[in-house]
Amino acid sequence: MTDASGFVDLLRAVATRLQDHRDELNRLDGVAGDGDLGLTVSTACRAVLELAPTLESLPEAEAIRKCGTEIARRAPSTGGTLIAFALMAAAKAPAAPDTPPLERAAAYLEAAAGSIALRGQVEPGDRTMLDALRPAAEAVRAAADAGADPGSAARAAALAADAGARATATMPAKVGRAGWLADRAAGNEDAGARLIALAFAAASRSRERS
Amino acid sequence: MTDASGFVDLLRAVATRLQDHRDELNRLDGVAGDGDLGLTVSTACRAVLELAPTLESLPEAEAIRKCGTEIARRAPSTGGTLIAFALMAAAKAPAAPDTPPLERAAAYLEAAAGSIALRGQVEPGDRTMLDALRPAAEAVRAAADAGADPGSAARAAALAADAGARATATMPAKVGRAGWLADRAAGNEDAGARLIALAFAAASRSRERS
Amino acid sequence: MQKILNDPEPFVDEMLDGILAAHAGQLRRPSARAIVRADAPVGGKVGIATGGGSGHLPVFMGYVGRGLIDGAAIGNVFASPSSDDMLEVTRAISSGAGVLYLYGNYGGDRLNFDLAAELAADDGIEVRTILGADDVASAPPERASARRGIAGIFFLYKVAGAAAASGASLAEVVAVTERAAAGTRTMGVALSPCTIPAAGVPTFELPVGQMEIGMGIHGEPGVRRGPLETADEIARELTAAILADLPYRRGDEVGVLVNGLGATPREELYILYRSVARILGNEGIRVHRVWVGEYATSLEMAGASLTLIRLDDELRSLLDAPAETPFFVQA
Amino acid sequence: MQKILNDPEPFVDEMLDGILAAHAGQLRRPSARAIVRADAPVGGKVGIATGGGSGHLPVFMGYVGRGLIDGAAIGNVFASPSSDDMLEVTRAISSGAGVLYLYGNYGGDRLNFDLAAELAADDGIEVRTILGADDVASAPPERASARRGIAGIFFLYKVAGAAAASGASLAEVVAVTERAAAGTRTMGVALSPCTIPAAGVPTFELPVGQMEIGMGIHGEPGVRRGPLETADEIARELTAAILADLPYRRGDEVGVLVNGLGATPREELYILYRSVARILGNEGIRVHRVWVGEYATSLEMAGASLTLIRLDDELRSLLDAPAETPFFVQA
Ligand SMILES: Nc1ncnc2c1ncn2[C@@H]1O[C@H](COP(=O)(O)OP(=O)(O)O)[C@@H](O)[C@H]1O
Ligand SMILES: Nc1ncnc2c1ncn2[C@@H]1O[C@H](COP(=O)(O)OP(=O)(O)O)[C@@H](O)[C@H]1O
Ligand SMILES: [Mg+2]
Ligand SMILES: [Mg+2]
Ligand SMILES: [Mg+2]
Ligand SMILES: [Mg+2]
Repeated sequence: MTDASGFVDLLRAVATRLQDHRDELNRLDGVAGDGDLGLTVSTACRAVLELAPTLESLPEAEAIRKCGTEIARRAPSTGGTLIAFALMAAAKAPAAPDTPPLERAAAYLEAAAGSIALRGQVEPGDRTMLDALRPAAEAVRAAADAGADPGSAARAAALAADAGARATATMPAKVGRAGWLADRAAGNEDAGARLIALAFAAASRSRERS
Repeated sequence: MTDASGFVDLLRAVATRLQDHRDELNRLDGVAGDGDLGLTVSTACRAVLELAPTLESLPEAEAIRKCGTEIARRAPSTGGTLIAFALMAAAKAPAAPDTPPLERAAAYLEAAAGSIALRGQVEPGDRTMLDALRPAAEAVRAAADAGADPGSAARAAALAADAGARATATMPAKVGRAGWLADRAAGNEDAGARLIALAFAAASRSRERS
Repeated sequence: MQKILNDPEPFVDEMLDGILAAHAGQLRRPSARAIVRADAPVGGKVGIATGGGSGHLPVFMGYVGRGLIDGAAIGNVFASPSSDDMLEVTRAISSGAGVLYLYGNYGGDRLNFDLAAELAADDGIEVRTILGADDVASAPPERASARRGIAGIFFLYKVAGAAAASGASLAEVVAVTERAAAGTRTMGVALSPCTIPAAGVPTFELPVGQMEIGMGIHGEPGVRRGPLETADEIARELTAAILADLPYRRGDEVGVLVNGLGATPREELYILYRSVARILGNEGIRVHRVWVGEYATSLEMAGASLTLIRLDDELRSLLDAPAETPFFVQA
Repeated sequence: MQKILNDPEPFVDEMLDGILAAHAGQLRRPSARAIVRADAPVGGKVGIATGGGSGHLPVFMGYVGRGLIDGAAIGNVFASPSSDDMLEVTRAISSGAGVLYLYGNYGGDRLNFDLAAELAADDGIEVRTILGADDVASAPPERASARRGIAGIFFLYKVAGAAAASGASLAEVVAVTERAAAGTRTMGVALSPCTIPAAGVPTFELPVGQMEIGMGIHGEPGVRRGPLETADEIARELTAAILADLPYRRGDEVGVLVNGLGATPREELYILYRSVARILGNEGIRVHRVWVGEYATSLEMAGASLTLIRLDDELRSLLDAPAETPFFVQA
């Protein structure tokens, strides 16, 4: 069984970088929402960074699950709760004992995207986090199938998530209040989708340095 | 018995002009007070202008008294009430049937100043309306004693009131909250004193045009 | 940020410390972010739980008390509480007669309350859920179930709380509260933004002389932005949208809530009510009772909302029943 | 000016229209600017009259009701009512048991209430006067009688109202209310100015990051202006000034009022109370009961005041007595 040290390194890198985007995410969320996604993200990042030292010796799936429950406890906004559920779902993704890293990553991400679609009752094109997460999951799956190295898989995922987030700028929103405010939000990316893209960008950059 | 037509002309001229000083009086009152003397003044001026047509045929003292009761009813702030009482006191000033106009004016103003000192429990130098009103009353009395014409008496009163108001800028306040805020108010004239000076200036200007 | 606080980070926890210090006889705190009646669980009574983000006092915990609700889970400013805290509240108020979850329709709150309900069911606690979804500006009539909950939740708390206090069963409390919810509509205007303490900057910009019509309780943009109107015009716009939506009809009897969002003086709320009362009178709608004040706020946002609830005999007597919490007393 | 109104000119009259429309069962209006209990005069009871400028709701007329006061004369924003209206109130609430004038120490109000008292005496109504002068920041101790009245008047209304409701004579009501007044002290901080509707511009300027310590209820400047402090520091400064002034001593029992000036959210008032409670605990002063909310406002000014009242057995039970007005209910 894989231990969580690789996951924890990635977690630290992503959580550290995401905190720099607090105000940007607040601003994007404020266009049609309540302007607090950056606060949720910084609370969640602080929470998982505090948790990180206790995760390293755990099995990888257990570490992922614990991240989910911690975020659910400490940053339970809509976006935070959906991400928490997604992490918990990822932790349950079936993985044979020595599945290679990229295969595992693809399985986690597919489970995560599936959870968000299910729990959030959304489809691609609804202008949510899913619009960045699903393409990233697909890119990792494709890289895994093609036998690519983790670094290029991470780059591909980051590019796909970024393109997905950009595309939300022209999508009419379907969920929540935003559904009635399509015009006001027009031209602005969905905050949750941008968050996902920033997370994948951070992950990719951390791979490059390591 | 003198009818009120002369008084009403003066009243109209003064009340019309004072309304232009609303914001200035609010500002001065705001330095150590609550910033509403201009509002009181404009309410009072509107009230007496509405009343004016009903005053013309009355005896002069009765017209003065009615101005006082009207201001007491419609603009009863501290400054407004003291002015109302002062007008009512003026209306009671003893005047023999054919006292000449300047003599009458001097008697009214002395009674008014006395009322403010009594009702407001203040002395000259306490940084109030009295510091402009008392010198103006004295100037009119001096002009009457010297047999001056009404125009030059009005000019002298306006000058005296203005000098009195200016002098308040360096007086430490004694009444109300301002008493503890001498330093903050320093350099600013007392709002009520400036109001009196503006009223005498308006009176003097109206004499010159007539 | 002109706020009285020590540090934005523990803002909510320090607020709760203060509330508990002030009202220890009436409230207790089974976990850091859970507040319940001091005497919870009340034997034999249906428990009523609510919860949601902070920044809306007296919503949510301000309605915890006699004749109203039993407990509230407390989130960060404008953010859902955790399902853990909801479960704490549920356990602390459950006396075996079942628990009603009554809260506003927001994504995070729903996700977490639904999870808490599942966990409570594992404990053998029967949970039913009713969502406040009274904001007519938050979605068109054909998507009414997507509407957000705003100040109208006060009427739902009052109805559900009075019914539960009278000894009604869970099914009965649910039925009458659903009827109340079906007849409740709200719409508001915002005249200024507010600042989430941890964010430090206003949630949006609103130029002087403008107002936002239909703004959400978190500062979510409304249906449109326009020049600041007079009280009469605002009343006309709000009543027009509300009356047409149910619709309320000539001869209906209503309860009215004119709610201040935070910075708007009570004086202005009464000027607004003056206009509303005239319009309702002209429309032939009878006003049974009026509540004017701050019942559901958005920190220091300026503005107001108007809520109507259509009454029948039972709802009228439930609204009139006495209640007592540290934030709301009705004799 | 981000306000909900029609026209600054009839601001006060339209507000009164709204209040009367909302609460016709509880209040009536003997003249345009006078509000009394609907059932006034209450036979055999000492009548309590108050009054002052508008813009401070629930002060003044918000305390007109059962267990509190009987009537209020209503001035323009921040300006005294007329003696005519005070006399109207006096006549409408006089049942022959005498009338107490209980209002804040402001020049215009005093001039007019004194005149009204003279006119009432001509009518054969016995009038006694007590002034609220609780603002320790408004004059030094050696000129304590020159102090202005601010939020502490709430405690005086409560004490006088409960005493009168219990059937006490005018002399008895005066005695216990004077004792309450002698033990009541208040001080506040302002974090923003407010705007008188007819003036249209803020009453003063206060840069972001600054606060005014000891500001008056009309926005009169305080004892000093300084950097905006934390809740803990503000609590320290206010309690220090208040405790030293009476002085309150170890072992004293007090009632506490944390009052919001208008725009400050209730959340912040509780954070402030948290700090106050700790300090009072350390000083050995026992808190009997706490009121937190908007009890005396200055339109939409941001800020808060702290009031302590020293209690004895009689004052404690008068504070705890029930009361009910459209703005304040205590069960
Ligand atoms: N039903 C949903 N399904 C998937 N994602 C959603 C859903 N609702 C909201 N989101 C995502 O969550 C983001 C907002 O998160 P957050 O600010 O935490 O929400 P809130 O402040 O409303 O609790 C949105 O930008 C969107 O990407
Ligand atoms: N006791 C007093 N005696 C004489 N004049 C006074 C007294 N108190 C205040 N004034 C005058 O009244 C002016 C303020 O009037 P106004 O704004 O109407 O008072 P407020 O707003 O306090 O009711 C002061 O500038 C001062 O000249
Ligand atoms: Mg958000
Ligand atoms: Mg003034
Ligand atoms: Mg939120
Ligand atoms: Mg004033």
